[in-house]
Amino acid sequence: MPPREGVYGLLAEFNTPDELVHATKLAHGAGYRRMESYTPYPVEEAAEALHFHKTRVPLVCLLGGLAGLTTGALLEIWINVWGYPLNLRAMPLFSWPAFVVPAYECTILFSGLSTCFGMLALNGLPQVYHPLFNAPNFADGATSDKFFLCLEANDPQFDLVETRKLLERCSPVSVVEVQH
Amino acid sequence: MGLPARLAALAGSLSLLLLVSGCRQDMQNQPKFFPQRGTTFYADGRSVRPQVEHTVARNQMDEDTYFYTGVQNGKEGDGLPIPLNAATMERGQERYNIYCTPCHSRVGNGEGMIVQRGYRPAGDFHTDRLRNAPLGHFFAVMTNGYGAMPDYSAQLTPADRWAVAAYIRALQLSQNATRSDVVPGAQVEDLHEIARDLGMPASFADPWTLPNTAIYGTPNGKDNGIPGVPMGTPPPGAGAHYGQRATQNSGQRDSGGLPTAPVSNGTPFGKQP
Amino acid sequence: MEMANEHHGADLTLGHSLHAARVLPAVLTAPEAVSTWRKRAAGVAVAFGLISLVFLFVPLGKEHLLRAYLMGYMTCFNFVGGALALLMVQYVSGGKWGQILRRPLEAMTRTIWVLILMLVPILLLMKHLYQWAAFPDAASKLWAYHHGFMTQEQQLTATSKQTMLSPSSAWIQSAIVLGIMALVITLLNRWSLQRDQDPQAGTMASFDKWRIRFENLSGPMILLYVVLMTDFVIVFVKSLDVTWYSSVYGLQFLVAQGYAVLALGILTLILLSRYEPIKSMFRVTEQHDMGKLLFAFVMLNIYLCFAEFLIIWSGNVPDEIPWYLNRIRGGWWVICSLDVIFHWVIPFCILLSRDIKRSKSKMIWVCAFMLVARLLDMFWLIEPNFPDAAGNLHITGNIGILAYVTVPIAVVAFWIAFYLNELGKRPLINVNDPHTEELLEPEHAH
Amino acid sequence: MATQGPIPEIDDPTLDPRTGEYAVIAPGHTFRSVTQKIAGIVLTDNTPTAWLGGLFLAATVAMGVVVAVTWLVLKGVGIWGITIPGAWGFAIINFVWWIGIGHAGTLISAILLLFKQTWRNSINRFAEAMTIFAVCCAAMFPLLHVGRPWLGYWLLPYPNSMNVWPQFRSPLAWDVFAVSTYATISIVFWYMGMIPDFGTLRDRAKNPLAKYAYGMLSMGWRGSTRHWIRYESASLLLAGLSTPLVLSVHTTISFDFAVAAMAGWHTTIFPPYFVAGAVYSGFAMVLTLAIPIRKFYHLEDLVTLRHLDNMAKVMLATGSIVGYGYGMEVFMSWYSASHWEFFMMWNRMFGPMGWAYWVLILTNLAIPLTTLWSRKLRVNAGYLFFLSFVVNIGMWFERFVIVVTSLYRDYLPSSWGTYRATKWDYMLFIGTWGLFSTLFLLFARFAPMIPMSEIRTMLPAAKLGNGGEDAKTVVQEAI
Amino acid sequence: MAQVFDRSSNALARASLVLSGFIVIALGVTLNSLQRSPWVTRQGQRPDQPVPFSHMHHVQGLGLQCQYCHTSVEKSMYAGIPPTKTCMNCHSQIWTDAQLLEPVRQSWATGASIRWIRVHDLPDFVYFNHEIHVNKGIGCASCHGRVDEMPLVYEQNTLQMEWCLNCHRNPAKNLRPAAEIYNMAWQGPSQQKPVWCASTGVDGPTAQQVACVTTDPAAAGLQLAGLSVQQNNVLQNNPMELDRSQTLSSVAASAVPANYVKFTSQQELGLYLMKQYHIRTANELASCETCHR
Repeated sequence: MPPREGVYGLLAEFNTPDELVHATKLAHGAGYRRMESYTPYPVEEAAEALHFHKTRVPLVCLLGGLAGLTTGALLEIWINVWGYPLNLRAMPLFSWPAFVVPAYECTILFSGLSTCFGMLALNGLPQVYHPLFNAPNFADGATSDKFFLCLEANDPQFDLVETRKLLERCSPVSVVEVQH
Repeated sequence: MGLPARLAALAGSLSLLLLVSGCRQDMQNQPKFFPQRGTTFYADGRSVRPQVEHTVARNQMDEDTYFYTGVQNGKEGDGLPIPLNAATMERGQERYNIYCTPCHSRVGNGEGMIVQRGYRPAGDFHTDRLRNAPLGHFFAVMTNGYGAMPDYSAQLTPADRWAVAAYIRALQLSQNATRSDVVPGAQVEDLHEIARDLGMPASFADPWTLPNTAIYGTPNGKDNGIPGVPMGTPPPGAGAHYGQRATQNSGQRDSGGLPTAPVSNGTPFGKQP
Repeated sequence: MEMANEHHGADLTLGHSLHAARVLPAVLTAPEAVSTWRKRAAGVAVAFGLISLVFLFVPLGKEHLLRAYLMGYMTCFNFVGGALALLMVQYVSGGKWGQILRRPLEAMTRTIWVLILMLVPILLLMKHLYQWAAFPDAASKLWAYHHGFMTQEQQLTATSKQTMLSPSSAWIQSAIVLGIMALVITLLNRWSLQRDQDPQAGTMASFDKWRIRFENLSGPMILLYVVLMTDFVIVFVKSLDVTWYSSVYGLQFLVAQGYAVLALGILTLILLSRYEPIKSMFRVTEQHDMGKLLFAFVMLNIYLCFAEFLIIWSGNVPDEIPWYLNRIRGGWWVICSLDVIFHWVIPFCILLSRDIKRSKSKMIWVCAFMLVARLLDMFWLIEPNFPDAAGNLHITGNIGILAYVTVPIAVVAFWIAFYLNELGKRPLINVNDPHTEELLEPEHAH
Repeated sequence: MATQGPIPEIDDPTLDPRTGEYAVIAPGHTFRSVTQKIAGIVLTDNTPTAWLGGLFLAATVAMGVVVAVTWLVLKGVGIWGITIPGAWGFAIINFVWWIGIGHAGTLISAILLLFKQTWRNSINRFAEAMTIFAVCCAAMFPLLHVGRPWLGYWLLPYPNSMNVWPQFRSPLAWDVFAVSTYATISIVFWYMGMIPDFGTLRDRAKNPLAKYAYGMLSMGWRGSTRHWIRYESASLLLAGLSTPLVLSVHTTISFDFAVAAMAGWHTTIFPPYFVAGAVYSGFAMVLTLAIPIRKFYHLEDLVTLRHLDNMAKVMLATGSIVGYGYGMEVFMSWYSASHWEFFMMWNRMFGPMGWAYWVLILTNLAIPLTTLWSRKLRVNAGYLFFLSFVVNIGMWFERFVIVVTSLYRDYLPSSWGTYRATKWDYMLFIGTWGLFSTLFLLFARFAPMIPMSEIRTMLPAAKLGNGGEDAKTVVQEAI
Repeated sequence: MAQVFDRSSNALARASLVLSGFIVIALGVTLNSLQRSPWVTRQGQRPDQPVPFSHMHHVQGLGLQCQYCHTSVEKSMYAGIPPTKTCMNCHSQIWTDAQLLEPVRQSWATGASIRWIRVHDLPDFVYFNHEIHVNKGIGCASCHGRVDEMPLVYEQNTLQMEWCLNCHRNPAKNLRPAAEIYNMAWQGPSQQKPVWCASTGVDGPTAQQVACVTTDPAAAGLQLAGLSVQQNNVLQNNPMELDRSQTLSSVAASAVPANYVKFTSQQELGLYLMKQYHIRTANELASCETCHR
């Protein structure tokens, strides 16, 4: 992918989550869709203002768990019944009570790993380079105590002047133009 | 950061140590005696020890009995000290085919594969001398060797030797059978007729003759293997009594166990002294 | 703001309007409906009690009546004991869920007097239930062995346990267990009333005083209760099979009690939430929390039962395994499978769903179903102990077994009538508690 | 915040005005102050001398592991005190002990998260780290005990040239699955929890190397709201998965004993009682770590007396379950009417190694379960620090009693033996303390010990709505 | 302010994640094939022996039977490397000045062993017993391959435990009639070349209780069948221990099998022989001590 040039978006900085939520609602109301807020801790109301509710992480977790259960159970059954049958203490080859434990552990292992890696993949991480890191105030505050709203340039509504005006109506600490 | 680095180095060397230790094969190659493996413990390098001199193994006290010598009252006896039944004959046939056929051939005429390749001709069981020889004679020859024939006491147990002797007797009978030996009513065809029917050459049913490739003697051209008989002399006919024991006979007496003798045994990989 | 919130979709209706705080309802007494329910429960008890009388006249009917009565009794014991345990746990750990559940739990515990009375028939007729009671001394046990009423193993083990398992010590043990429970219940209930009437109510000093007083009683008493309850269930249920032993038995009963009491508690609260004051006090948050707790008990129950089964199955020793074989073989295979499905699988799968845990109309059915599953489990625990049922379950020629349907319903309905009676006696909300104020806070959207 | 409730009459600012209990976070903290406090520990250029000294000491003790393992590899497990019938000695005792300690970390991070116990936020990170390091120490023992640790991968199911596969009817094979899953999920959970904090460290680091390293570790975390939602969802799911996992791990370990038909081992209460014991010792270890750390790094604002109180209460609860377990064991040895059971219990109490049983009763039950009822002692950091050692000694002796006294008097008196650990057993065991401390000190220096992002959610400034206005003023005042 | 990472880092970071996944998988696959490779098993390698003894020449060319040299194969764990004397049985007269045979003559003269290189070297913790295998229907060629076609002997099979178990889990695929043990060219029965087998009614520890023929016993007549039985009825033990009351005629009469079963596939024959030879099935192989003592 060739490096993109030009403006990535306009980044407004706020001091409180309330202001951020307010500004997000305003921008959403004004028809902006390609936007994202950045907070130093999870702010549920900010997601609400972005109209972002559903994640697919639980689905990934469920699929991983089912895969783990199937893998674990089939592995045990194949090994103890067909691959390596042994007559031990006259226990049946298909000793399901004993198979519960490893199958269970496999379920947990697979679903746990798929949850974590699924979350990272859905978030597009790792993404160590991002245009926002070009904004000096972003790196200083986004992971500490500031709340940011970024309206992105690829939104059809985006206009450098108009959008800046909109953001400044919310009395931000600053509004910065972010380059790619 | 000096300490973490040191720790990392420590951890590294520890894991390296573990890796190296993984190459240890001390369960694959255990310091104990294995048959025919060899050892550095004894000077001759053999882990399987020959019988200690002047000792007697179990049952060895009986070795002068007829069963072990084939000799009765100083003479080769004619009795069979084992039960004669089909199993004995089967056993005798099988052992004969393994150990005797290379020289004596399947029918016992002394023209086996080795003889064809230059070994001193072996005895033909169908000569009058051997046909009239007592059973104990065959046993004694197998036990002690005869002329160029080495002894087979290491390969054949005494019982097996008796079984082979019995089988030799059967071979002799088979080669000298007459029509009167046939059960009345059974049909017997002449071998020559069968050969003719099958389209074989007429000589097929004749006694075999040695091919031209067979030479009497050895490649060094010095020795024909018959002590006291000069080179170039045609060997006497089969059945000649050589009257001499085999010169080399260092095989251990079979005591029913493993061949323990001067076996030269291979050493396994990595165990070369 | 709660950190551990969850995310979901459609029912997010967050708005500032919901943030407004609510006020405590003016009237806190139980609604009229409670007495209606009580009358219905009493009616059910009488009706099924009368039906049960039929079994007096069928073959093996009397025996099954008594066994079924024991099953109903132990179900009620689980409600009372579990309510006491949960109440004390709540006093020690805090938590808003327990604040709203407190009065129903207290009402359940106050039926201890009924429970004590209900035990009398079992104590009087115990020689028809328990081998150790039928043959109370060593000589009679030996006689029973010689005449084929006991196996040698039963005779020997029962003799060696005679200190604990004999009619007189059963009387003494039930007196101690139920007596101490009654004492603790009385104290907790009395203090709970006094707490609301505290002149200093609403102050920090009052909060502290009562919190500490309840904690000091509840903490050690939880421990004591678990020990006493273990003893009680060993004497009255486990010893039905005099040779079998399993050290996790008491904890299994404890978890089963939590399972049953939470199901009954949630059911009560949801039914009450149609009326004030529970209507405005019972938030979805607390229902969700209680649902999670119920789910935890379902999992704990699966965990303890499966672990016990796995250990005994793996050990496969003749001391232990017959207990399971008697409950798996023959027709019991069906009951055993149904027990697993009803008691474990279905509640587990249903309660995984967040939406069901938060839905009042659905949780009514889930809780009712779980109470039925408890009865099935109790049946599976009790009936196979008896030689005529062990290893095979049959109905033909054994019509008396239907007593297991009617008698427990009658007994439990009888108990529920008393429970509802007690529930109606007190205000449904304990006001002098800091958690009450939290209950009035606006709900978070999660 | 606007409360309609009573006005507190007590001036102590560390008390929660609502409940009268100690607050989870001392008042007065802002987003920035929390960040500075926690990130400062990691990003400081001045490594504390005490830390260096501690690391040196710990690394020296950890050398015991290196020496003992080296000698073990060279000579084999014969250098240990294990014999027949006491074939399970220190290795199993220490394995169970360490892995039990690990349980508190997952319990705090998972179960308390599910139960919305926000007080966990201050301690979950280092409790999780403790879990991972304890599992590292624990996993070493069975691996060494198999005799040829370099062939430890034989325990896993893979298509080997021996055509031999794990035997899934054996609890020892379950252990492999349980412990490796536990270690993996714990590491994943721990790392995932640190991603946002690594982002903070990246943004605040001055040293380019640190910036680069934390940048890599944070994977480019930028606090996007959509990311947070998925992240929170994943955290909750992992918590939901870890909760049954943590129960299953020590349950599986209890199966190692309980599944065997051995008096003293084969008892159905083992699973819950092992889990409770594990949590008991784990919380003791969290206290052992938390109390010096909060003092050394001045974290009393974040790890408050409330935390100590709550942890002491958890110990009281789990200790009581353990006590109930002991009681049931004794009772069942009588109730079972089995001579073997009864003899085993009698021998455990009054046999040649009876002293170990009474040490266990003293340290695991008598001392903690009498004193922890006291509210004053529960918030006395010094006493809790002492008690945490007592309990961990007691829990070690519990495993000693279970492993040794059940084995050394087996069914056949002619095969009775005894067990005596050798110097190599002790060296390895003590060495693992050094290893654990070394790892923990490195963690404390290079990773955020307290989850900053989670602490931020608990601050008053994080309250939306009416609280937001207050927060604004607080923040402005701070600036 | 410059970013810590440049634009390419994103691709690099993701690629490295994917790559490490691939590396792990590739490592697994590599190790998996490595553990079975000749590099580990020495399968197919011909070590340089002190004397380049050719099995092909002696077995295929000259028709020597296996037991001529490997005398103890039927009655001990070890097949036995023959002593120098066995070589000298013939080579005292044949090829007596061949340079190749110098080490043999040297050994004969001095009594020192020839140091053969062991080709089939099992780990010392494996107790493989030739006797039981040979007597229960496993041919030489099943393990050692077509030795009669090997100028220099090499390891035909891996000799890994996997290989042992592959047969022990399904012995039927390799079992053959006792008379065919030393037959290098034996191939299992097929539609074209069926095999007929019958129990001789004799029970015993070895394979001798089954008689098999490769020609239709019904077509050849009773006498042939009877003879075939005899031919297979090889003595293994000391004949002294035989039942002395048995006479030739009685054996001939009683040993004629009542009914032969025809087999047209190896699996059928193998299953039949498993039953007749009392060979353990996979599930009964519970004890590691069978092979590891």
